Amino acid sequence: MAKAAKAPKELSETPEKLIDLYRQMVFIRFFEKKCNFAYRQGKIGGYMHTYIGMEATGVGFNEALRPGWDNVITAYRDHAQPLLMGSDPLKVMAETMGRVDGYSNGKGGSMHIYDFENRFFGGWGIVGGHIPIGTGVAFTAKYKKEDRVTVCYLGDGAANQGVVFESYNMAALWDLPIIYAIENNEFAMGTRLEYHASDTELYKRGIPFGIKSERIDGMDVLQVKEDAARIVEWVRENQKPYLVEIMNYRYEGHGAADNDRQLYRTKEEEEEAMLRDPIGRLARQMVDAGAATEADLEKIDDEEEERVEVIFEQADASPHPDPSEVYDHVYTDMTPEMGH
Amino acid sequence: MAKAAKAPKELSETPEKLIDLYRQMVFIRFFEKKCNFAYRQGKIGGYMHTYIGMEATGVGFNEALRPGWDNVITAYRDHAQPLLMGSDPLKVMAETMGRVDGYSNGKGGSMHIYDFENRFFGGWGIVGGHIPIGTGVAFTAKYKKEDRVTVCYLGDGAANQGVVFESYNMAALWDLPIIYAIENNEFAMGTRLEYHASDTELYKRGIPFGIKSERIDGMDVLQVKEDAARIVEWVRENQKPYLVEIMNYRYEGHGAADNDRQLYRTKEEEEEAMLRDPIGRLARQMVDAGAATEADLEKIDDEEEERVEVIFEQADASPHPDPSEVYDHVYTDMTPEMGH
Amino acid sequence: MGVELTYRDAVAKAIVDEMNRDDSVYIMGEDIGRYQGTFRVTQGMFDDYGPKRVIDTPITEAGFTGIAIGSAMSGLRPIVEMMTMSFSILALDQILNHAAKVHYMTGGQASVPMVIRGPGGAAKQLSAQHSHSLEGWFAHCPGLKVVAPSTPECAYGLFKTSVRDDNPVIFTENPGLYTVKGELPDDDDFTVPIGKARIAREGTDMSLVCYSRMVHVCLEAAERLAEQGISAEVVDVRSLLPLDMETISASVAKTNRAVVVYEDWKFGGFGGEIASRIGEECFDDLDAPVLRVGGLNVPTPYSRVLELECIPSADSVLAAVERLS
Amino acid sequence: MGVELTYRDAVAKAIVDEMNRDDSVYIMGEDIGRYQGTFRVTQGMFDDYGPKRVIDTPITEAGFTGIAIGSAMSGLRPIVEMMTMSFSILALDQILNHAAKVHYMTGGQASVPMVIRGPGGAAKQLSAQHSHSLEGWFAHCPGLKVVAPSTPECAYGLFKTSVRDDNPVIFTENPGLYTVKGELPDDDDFTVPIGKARIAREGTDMSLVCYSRMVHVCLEAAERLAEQGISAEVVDVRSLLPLDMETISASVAKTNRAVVVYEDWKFGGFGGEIASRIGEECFDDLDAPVLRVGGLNVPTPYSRVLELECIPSADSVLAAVERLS
Ligand SMILES: Cc1ncc(C[n+]2csc(CCOP(=O)(O)OP(=O)(O)O)c2C)c(N)n1
Ligand SMILES: Cc1ncc(C[n+]2csc(CCOP(=O)(O)OP(=O)(O)O)c2C)c(N)n1
Ligand SMILES: [Mg+2]
Ligand SMILES: [Mg+2]
Repeated sequence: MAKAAKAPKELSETPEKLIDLYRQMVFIRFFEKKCNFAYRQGKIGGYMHTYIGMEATGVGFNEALRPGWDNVITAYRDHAQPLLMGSDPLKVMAETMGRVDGYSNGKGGSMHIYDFENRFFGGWGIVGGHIPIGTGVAFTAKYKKEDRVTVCYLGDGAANQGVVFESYNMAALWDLPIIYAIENNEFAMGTRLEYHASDTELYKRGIPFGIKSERIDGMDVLQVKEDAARIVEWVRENQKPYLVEIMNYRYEGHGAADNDRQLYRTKEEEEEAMLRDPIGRLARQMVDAGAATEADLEKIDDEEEERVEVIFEQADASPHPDPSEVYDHVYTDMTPEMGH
Repeated sequence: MAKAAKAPKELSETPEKLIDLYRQMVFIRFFEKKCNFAYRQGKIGGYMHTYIGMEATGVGFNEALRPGWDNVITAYRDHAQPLLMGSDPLKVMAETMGRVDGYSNGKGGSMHIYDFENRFFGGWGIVGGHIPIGTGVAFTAKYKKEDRVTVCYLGDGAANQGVVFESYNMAALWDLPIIYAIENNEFAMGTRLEYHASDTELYKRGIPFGIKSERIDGMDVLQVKEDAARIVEWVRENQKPYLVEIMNYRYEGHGAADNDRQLYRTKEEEEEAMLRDPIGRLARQMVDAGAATEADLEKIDDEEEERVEVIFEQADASPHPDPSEVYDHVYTDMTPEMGH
Repeated sequence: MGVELTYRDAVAKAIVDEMNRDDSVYIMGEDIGRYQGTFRVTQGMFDDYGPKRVIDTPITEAGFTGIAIGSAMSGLRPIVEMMTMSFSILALDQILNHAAKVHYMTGGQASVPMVIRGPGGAAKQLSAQHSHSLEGWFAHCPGLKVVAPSTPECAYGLFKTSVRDDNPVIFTENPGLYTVKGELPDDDDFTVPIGKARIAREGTDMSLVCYSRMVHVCLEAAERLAEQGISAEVVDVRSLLPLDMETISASVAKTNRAVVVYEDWKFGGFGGEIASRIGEECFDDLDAPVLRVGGLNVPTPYSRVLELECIPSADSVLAAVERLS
Repeated sequence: MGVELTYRDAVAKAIVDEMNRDDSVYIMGEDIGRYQGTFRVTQGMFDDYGPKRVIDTPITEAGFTGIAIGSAMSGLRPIVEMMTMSFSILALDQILNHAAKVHYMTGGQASVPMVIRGPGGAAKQLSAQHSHSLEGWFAHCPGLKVVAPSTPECAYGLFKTSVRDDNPVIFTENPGLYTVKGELPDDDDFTVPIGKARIAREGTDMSLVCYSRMVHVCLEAAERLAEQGISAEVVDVRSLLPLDMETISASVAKTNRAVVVYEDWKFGGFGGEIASRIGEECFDDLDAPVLRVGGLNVPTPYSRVLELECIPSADSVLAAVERLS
């Protein structure tokens, strides 16, 4: 996985931290690859979306958050965030496979992962729908006078939904401590950015609401980490919203069922994007800076691949829910009208 | 109604045009006052919203449009636009009174005036709901390669609804010839601008979509006319959307049922705003410039008041619909399931 | 004994009582604070509780409903006022596709304790876009609870229960009910459970099954039927989801005839659920088909003459009863 | 005789035929153009008709549906694809509160000739937010027409009628139907009228009343009942609004027993309308209560084991039939 290159450079992080960041990204990637494998095997069904190519964003941003204190919410491309926030990977994998050991006992699936203990608020399937909900989570922090920061991820496609602008306005009007993190991977399913957004610089959309807004590079984990730390700090300090557009790229199809990437982008474009692979980039930086050898990195790769393997085996050993569970959790306190 | 003052000034319009503009504004004001009267008499029911104080906006903008060719759509505060566009005032008044001679035979009421012959597309009660519809009217013009311009009015409160931003994006993405005319009268019902908009300069919101956007003074009919001519021309020429925020003020309650203006603004504020009355302002300008005497203007006032009186009498003579009409026009071609 | 209040004041009192009881309860909506609410249900609350707990929102129903949902998922207990229930259509995706499903999709990890309330149904000449009855739609959504009380007492008692419920509750009022007066029990702990119907008037010859303002229409019809020597029982369903079929069926078992009365469009409305359930569960008890009286299947017209054609009245109930025998 | 096509291709052919017939017909939706449509119904159309008539939209269901409505009011005949019908909830205010009411509110001045189409109902493990059946809700709205064809022939014929209709039509497909094959009549002018039910299989002992994919479920059930010597008639309702009660009642008058089968949540669903209408109109013909088989009243779960519990199957129909006798 690691491909070293030229240009040594002074890196801002300690070797341990660099290795940690590298390991996190590699873990996500192997995890997602395994999900793809499980999908092809028919062990995962429905819609499933991987984070491959976008790892630097999640990893870098998560570094800036206080574990178990700050809040994160995202859409259906939702495996990476909980994994980074301390969720049990077995439970994440089991959920994608619809098993009883999953976070929602198989009721949610890949698009609906939740881990409230670690303050990961999901995991939502309606494009744009979770943005006001994330804003409401930030509302609670303010109401309770807790200095939690909420990160609300959304896609470039989601950024067009009306409810997103409604949220911007209220977050700014009411000074809510929330970060709208637009992950601009340049595609909304099969529709390129320029076919869905009249102006493709999406960070501008926060400005007319008086929201501090900027665009950052999401393919460089060190840069994301630095920017995120600054932004999270600012929000915690100032108790106001922030909008950050993070430029990244998904290497795979929109979801596991999307096999027609050539309908919306060329092979050349994909290859060019691969040159910016956040994992390869960090690997090169580390090797150049002498923070790790290629062998070190390969060892990490092997360890993480193996770790994912074990997770998969354990998840796959988890049973399917019993049909009788279908009525559980419709309500907190009652069973809905029974019977067909 | 006319109150002359100092400061003579060279006016850009001919005396005839000035008188015409004055007459239009005065007509609207008397018409709306008569509606208030009819409401108090119980001849108009439900929700009714007058345009009093906002006349310069409608009159000035309408001057820039090609009658019977360009399109206009607005919300529920919808008496003035059709009246200016050539609709039959009797039919407008009769509709507000729910009579058979109304444009919708009494089915629409004050909030739902339509005159398709004159290309007035209504008349809508859901705040924000008509914005995509107006955008669709502009879509048709482009589709058919007709150089019609569509003016879509909306309020400052409506400007927060999500669907408005969705429309901005598509109008800009698809180069639709539409003008979003935000009538910022500083209130959304009982909520002041600063309590509903995080940044009160609403014109800014078009900018991130690449829409040419500006703010103009809506209390000076000559200025509105000039600005509107320039903007309409630009849109017809360039076949792209435009956003204009027109600052005006409503002198009355939100609707005829709103008797509590002091809950959201002071008497002093209202009095201050009355100094900017667009009718008084034009009157002063005309008298100062020697385009008309106070006596001339008073004569116009009397004529228009009398004209409205006749319209009201005629409308009031129109019968209520027959109960059997209730099923008409649910469908173009069938009667819905009958019976209670 | 108890104090006499209007329906409006009963709802207001319940809101205030719950806000006093629990700091995590707040209320948000359009013009509810400084403007005191368009139907004045929240009058005085902004002054008493301030902008932290009585929140004026921009006109963005989807957005603020979503914010309320998120806040409910993270520890608060919001009450959302829809200025009229017609506007909740704009927030339907948030209500149906989010709030109603959180508990299920999270496998029970999270819940959404919130109440969405406001006037539903026709007022007077508010025209097609402002006169919707939506409780039937909401009652079709598993994960929601839906109540439609008809008296100040029921409104007060059900509102308190709704706020304390850990599930999203749709609490529908009706513009025509706000001035209805009634007595509240002299008991600070008084509540009404969700899911229990109520016999609003006892009778033996037929059951009029209804909810919200239609209860008063049916009571009037029953009064007039009594003059004809017909004894009608009025069943106030109160709670649409869950629905108390036990009480309804017991009534029909006694009377052997039923008319279901609802203001919503008749076709495809919730009355169909009730009628078909009676048809199924009371098949052997029925001496006549279960009839339905519903709103006319047309967009609500502005003209008062036409509007009155659309809304069920005691006359329409009597006309249906004639077809019963 | 006719050509054999899948349901998907039948819909596609109807779209293309209508686009060829009338320049004012265009289609818009998410990923329908360059990406060829997520369910591939619009495959090839972007290449053939270009971006003017095959329009890729941003993910803004309310916005583009409103644009379609405005364009329909001003002279065009849009077809709107909902990627899945679940997403139409976001556009519901535009559909219900605008499109459905224009003709009425304008006193007949304007009409809204448009079709909203897309897959409704559960596919396979798409979870709670992507599996809605919404046709029953739409059928509750006067001003709309609602069709739910079950075969390629009906889909083709009804789609053409829908595009030519001057009223807004909801045309609901079902993900499970796309690969169903069937023959199209060899007649260029072939259409199917809106508002006419169809006897999908004749029988004498009971009527299975259904629409969309449930027709196939009922046909399977009828097949298995035949093995037990029970003759079930399958009534394919096809059109929910208007509803052809004549055909339904005639069937029940013959069979004296009815089961209504629908995929949507059972409680408060459109099956209640059909069942209560049968109960009312066929009261004297009925030898047993009208039963309903509907989707389980729960948000659709992801797990296939659980999901299969939710969707009515031939087994569920047979279980209901057992309760009939
Ligand atoms: C309201 C709604 N409309 C459409 C969809 C179907 N859909 C799922 S993901 C997606 C694309 C979203 O793109 P983006 O927001 O950029 O996120 P990304 O997948 O790139 O992470 C679409 C159209 C949906 N789930 N919800
Ligand atoms: C979706 C929706 N929400 C709320 C309302 C109630 N309402 C009617 S007008 C109005 C205020 C609108 O203010 P603005 O857009 O500024 O227009 P103005 O009345 O000032 O012309 C509100 C809240 C409505 N009609 N529709
Ligand atoms: Mg994207
Ligand atoms: Mg305003």
